[in-house]
Amino acid sequence: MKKILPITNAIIAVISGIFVLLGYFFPGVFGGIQSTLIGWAIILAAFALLLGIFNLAMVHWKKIASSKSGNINSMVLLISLVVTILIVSINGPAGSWSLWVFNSFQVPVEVSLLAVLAVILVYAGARLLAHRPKWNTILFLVTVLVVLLGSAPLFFIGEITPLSIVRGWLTQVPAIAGARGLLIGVALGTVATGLRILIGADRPYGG
Amino acid sequence: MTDVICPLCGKPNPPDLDECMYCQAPLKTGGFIAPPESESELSSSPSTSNKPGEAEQKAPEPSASSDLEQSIPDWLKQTEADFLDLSEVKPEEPSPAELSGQFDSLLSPPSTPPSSKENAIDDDWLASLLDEAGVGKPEPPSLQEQAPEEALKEPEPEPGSEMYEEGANLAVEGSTEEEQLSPTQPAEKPDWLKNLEASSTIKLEGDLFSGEPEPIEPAVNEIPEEKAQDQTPLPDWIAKTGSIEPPPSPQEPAESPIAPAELPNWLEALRPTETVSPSAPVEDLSGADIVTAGPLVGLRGVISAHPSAIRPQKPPTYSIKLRVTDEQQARVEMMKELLANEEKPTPLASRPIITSRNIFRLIVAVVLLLPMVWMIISGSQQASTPQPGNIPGVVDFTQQIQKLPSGAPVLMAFDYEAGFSGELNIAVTNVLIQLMNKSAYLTLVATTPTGPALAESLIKNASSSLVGTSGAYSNYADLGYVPGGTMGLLGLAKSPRSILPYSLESDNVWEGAPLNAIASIKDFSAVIVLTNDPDTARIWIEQAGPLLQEAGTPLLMVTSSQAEPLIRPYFEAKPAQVQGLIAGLAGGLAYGRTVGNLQQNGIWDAFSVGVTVSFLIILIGSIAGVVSKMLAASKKEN
Amino acid sequence: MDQVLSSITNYLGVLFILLCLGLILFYLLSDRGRAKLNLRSIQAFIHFRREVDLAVEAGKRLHISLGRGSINDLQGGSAFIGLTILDRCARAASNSDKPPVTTSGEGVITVLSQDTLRSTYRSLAAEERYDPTNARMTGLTPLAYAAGTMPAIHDEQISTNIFVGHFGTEIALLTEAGERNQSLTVAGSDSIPAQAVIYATSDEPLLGEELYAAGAYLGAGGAHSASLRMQDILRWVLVVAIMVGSILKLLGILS
Amino acid sequence: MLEQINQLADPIGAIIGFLLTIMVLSYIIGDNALFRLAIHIFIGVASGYAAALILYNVVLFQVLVPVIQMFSTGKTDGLVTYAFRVLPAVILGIWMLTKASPRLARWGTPVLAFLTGVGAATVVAGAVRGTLFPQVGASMNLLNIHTAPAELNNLVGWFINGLVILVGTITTLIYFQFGIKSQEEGAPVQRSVFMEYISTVGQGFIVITLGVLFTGVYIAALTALIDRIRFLWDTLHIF
Repeated sequence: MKKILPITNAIIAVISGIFVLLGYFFPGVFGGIQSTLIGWAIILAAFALLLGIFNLAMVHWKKIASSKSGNINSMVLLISLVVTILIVSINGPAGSWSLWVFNSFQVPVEVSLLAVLAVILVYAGARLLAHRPKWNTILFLVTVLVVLLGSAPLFFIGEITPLSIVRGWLTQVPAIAGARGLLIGVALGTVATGLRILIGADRPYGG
Repeated sequence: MTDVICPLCGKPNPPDLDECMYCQAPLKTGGFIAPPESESELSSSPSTSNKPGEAEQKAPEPSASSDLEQSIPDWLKQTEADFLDLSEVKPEEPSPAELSGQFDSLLSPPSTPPSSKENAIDDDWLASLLDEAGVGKPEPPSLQEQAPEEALKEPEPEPGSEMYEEGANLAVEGSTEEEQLSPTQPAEKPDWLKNLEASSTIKLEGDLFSGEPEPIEPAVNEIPEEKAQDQTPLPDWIAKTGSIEPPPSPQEPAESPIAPAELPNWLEALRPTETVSPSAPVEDLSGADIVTAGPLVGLRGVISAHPSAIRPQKPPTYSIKLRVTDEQQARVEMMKELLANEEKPTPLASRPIITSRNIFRLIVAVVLLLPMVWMIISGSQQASTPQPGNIPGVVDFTQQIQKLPSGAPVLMAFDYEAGFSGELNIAVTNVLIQLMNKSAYLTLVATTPTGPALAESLIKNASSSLVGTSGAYSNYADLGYVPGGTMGLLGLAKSPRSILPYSLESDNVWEGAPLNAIASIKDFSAVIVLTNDPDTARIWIEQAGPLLQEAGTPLLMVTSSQAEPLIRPYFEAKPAQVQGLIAGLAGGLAYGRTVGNLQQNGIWDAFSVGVTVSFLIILIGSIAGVVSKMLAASKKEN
Repeated sequence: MDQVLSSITNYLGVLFILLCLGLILFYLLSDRGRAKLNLRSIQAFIHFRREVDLAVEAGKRLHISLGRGSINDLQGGSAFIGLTILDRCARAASNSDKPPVTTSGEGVITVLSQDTLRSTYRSLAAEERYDPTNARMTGLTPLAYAAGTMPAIHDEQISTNIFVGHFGTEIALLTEAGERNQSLTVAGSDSIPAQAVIYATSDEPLLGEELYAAGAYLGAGGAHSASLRMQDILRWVLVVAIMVGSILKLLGILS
Repeated sequence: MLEQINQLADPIGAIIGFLLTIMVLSYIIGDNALFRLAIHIFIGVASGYAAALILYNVVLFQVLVPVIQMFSTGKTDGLVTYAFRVLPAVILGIWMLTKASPRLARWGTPVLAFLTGVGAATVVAGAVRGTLFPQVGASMNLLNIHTAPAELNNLVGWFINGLVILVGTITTLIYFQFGIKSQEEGAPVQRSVFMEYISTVGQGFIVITLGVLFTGVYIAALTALIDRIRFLWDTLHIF
């Protein structure tokens, strides 16, 4: 059993993967199987998400049980989790109460976290050169400054046309070039990773 | 990349296996410093590169070890390792006498329990031993130096000779104590056996760190010296150990009685070897071949290795010499560093709230915030709002919407996170207003869980701000969330009604007009994707795009400014894969102008002043940082 | 016409994937006797290996964050790499008294990280060290995930944070938390805006494709180095394709 | 009563939002208890909403409602499709829930193996069809003579830009080259001079791209900050 189970898992992964892959490239023949398997996977992803929620709850429950610091926060988390699930399940995701919870709790915090990000980023930008005094850091900062100036009319000065032209060129020529290179590279890496799983060399499912 | 030799059974294994395919022994030791395959692969890592001499040091190791490991029975490996473990964890304890005692104890029957344990535990300690890279690995070569020294020529003569010297140092006490102590062994056994089981939980680093640094000192001093020049004076703690007389145990008779009963015959055969002079391993080898039959099949060569194990004066010597390998040197250097850092008060230990960093961060925040706050409070309208013509994509977007016939079904994907509502809501609200004015039938989907709520609240807002209409806009269906990411989207593109059969109000919207005419996503008059994530946008373009292009259905995007640079190529591409694009606050405001919504109450001014200030912060910060670094450097020189 | 084009694309795609597969298998099977693969040095991996060992020596915790990429998306690739790194870290820290803690923002990844940890410990015959709460899900939406991971960075005596997987720009919150906690942050993501943020805020950024080379650089086995060789070859195939294609189009031979 | 609550709800919501915003923004000063409290509430709410939404969209609408309707209306023609498309997934889903218990966890692995396989295939196909081919094709099309502008001065600009993008894409790709020709033992591992030059150019392009994107991200965050200031000010106005 100790040996058989991993092998079966690998076989399952490989076969299901191959069918879906073939479905992408030969929709006529394998399209049906592919869409069925994908349909299953979609439903399964939802179940996995519930597992995740369960894990989240368990972690914080254990924190409360072993009265470490932060167990009040954990309690708050669990309560808000349960209450939200109840409200949304009863009232419906589009119900007025669900929306009220969403708009008064989730939206403010998310936007505020992003606002904190602004301070973090400008701070990081300011001390980057001191951290990494290299030619490419300087190029990075110059690009940032130019694009920044070009993306809004400066206060008291107004729009600096040449800068916005430079910004336009930077975003539409070199940036596109770099982005393409990065995208193709990432795609190559992704293909490699996917294929390692499809040949059963990588078994992240712990097989 | 060469095969990995299993340290336990010595059989070759493919390098990418974690366990030996023959005996399931773990092949990889803990720590990155010397995982076999990574060594061969990572030529650039500090742990593996540099030292050219390293090559010939390493080369013989695996094969040699394998032969020997093969020839050493588990229990023997175990005890030796255990001894090493003891002497590493608490250097004071193990006296050579105690040691040789342990080896003797192996000859007496009660030492069978280790080998008679069930596999699980067996694996366990072996694994733990192998994990402790410093302990498990280094012995085999030493044994090799030991036993058939003349037979296979070792590439390192120094260690050998040196070893003999050191051997000499301890020989006297070792031998004498050995004689008197051998009977007391049974009493010691439980002690080292316990330790043996515990060895999987005893962690060298842990102890060193949690405990006081004293015990480390010797280890730290010892190895670098050896690295520097091979001639090592014995560390003082070992010298000490020589003189320690372990007390004879009282329970000796309690355990001894069983002893004579189960003496295996091969052990009997070995008795004489104690009297035989060390320089006669050849005979033992020949003896070993005969013994192979019987209970110890597969332990051929046991005997050849054995004399080295039971020879009283040897163990202490190689135990000292052995624990110096590259790994350990690397680890010890690290430990040294850590100790050095320990002596200094680490900033992490006492983290003050007010550090220069925090102050700098705070100043940055205040400088950034104040002007924007002022702009919002004053509701200033000085900066000129962006013109649609200046921002590529906005005009195309408007035109695409204008082209739509009245009441046309439009698919709107709310794929942005609530966090970006501050940036996107202006644009989205304007788009919604324009669509509502054309009384388009909005079909709302989302591939992010926050989408549906955003959609509902935005539609409520938009319809409330809609001029000339009373009550909420009802000409829409909220189909909710598409789980399954890319696959969900693919399914949605192919057959929306099977992926999202009901609206969030649980009515089957696909039965009635206009959705009953919709078989696939391309049957919509337009698809509008609202997202902050370029990956989501790309998935839409890649998965749904081809279908839409077939039918000529426009794919329009409202994106955050963070995604714009990556989506613009699709808009600029020929043929365009995205037919209209509104990006960020500027795009939103520009689009607002096209639908006659000009109110911006200070946001745009705050934005422009924010941009100006952050420009100055980054510029000044960088210059200040560089200057201060230069000053610090010049100070150091002085 | 369109159908012909799409079928051509399909066949090309199959051809391309078969080429990748063939190359990987070729290198995987022929790799045994070959000379070792020399890799250009990537600072992040050098420091990473060192820091992991330091953490083990110091009896401190490693924190591996696997991002929030669903394995049903393109982002899955980076999540899988994250799991490979998790396995390497668990091995490296197997003799530390503080097992690594893993955080993620997606259900499947959470379960997979638990499985990876368990199977790693099993292969080290130390299954009793496995604790499911060391592989955590910290939040479901991207920002909730980031927010939930921040306390872990602050409270768990982390010496090194490894962020490998699919992150959005919210990763800046995590790198900032690491920086305030004065622990090292090694970060890589497949999302390019995230990479921009990482470049500016993390100690050791992993850019673009470098993330996917982690397996080979950390010695995760023959398949990883084989696939890396494959990437290197296909890189040039694509470069040549782009050059030839554009020349032909410039000359008007291809339309 | 309910109307009163509904009327109260908005101001209360505004106050909650106000307080939470302040609590979260306090992280700028430093990690503190208020911030912790705010984010823990947030994590609970966000995760709870997502969970409930998924229960609705998958478990309710795709699994339960069809069955109920089938038996309520007596139209069982969809039964076969349901049995093929939904039922196995539900069984697998329930099977996967064994992962929740440490003891049974091992038995849920086959389901994850299935998910992983399907995911890997989607990833590969998506990367090839969605990213590699379109991007390579787009790069080829940059200098397509059929899409060239007619006027000479535009033509020059078009050509130069196209060339720059082409060079940038290629050098960026080459920059990532990992393998290096094996050298003699002990020699420091480094690229050939030619490769060094190319990858330096590629690095330049990458850095410019990252700079542009960083600014985009920063601007998005800055907008959020402005939105918060606006929100705080408006909420103060209400009272």
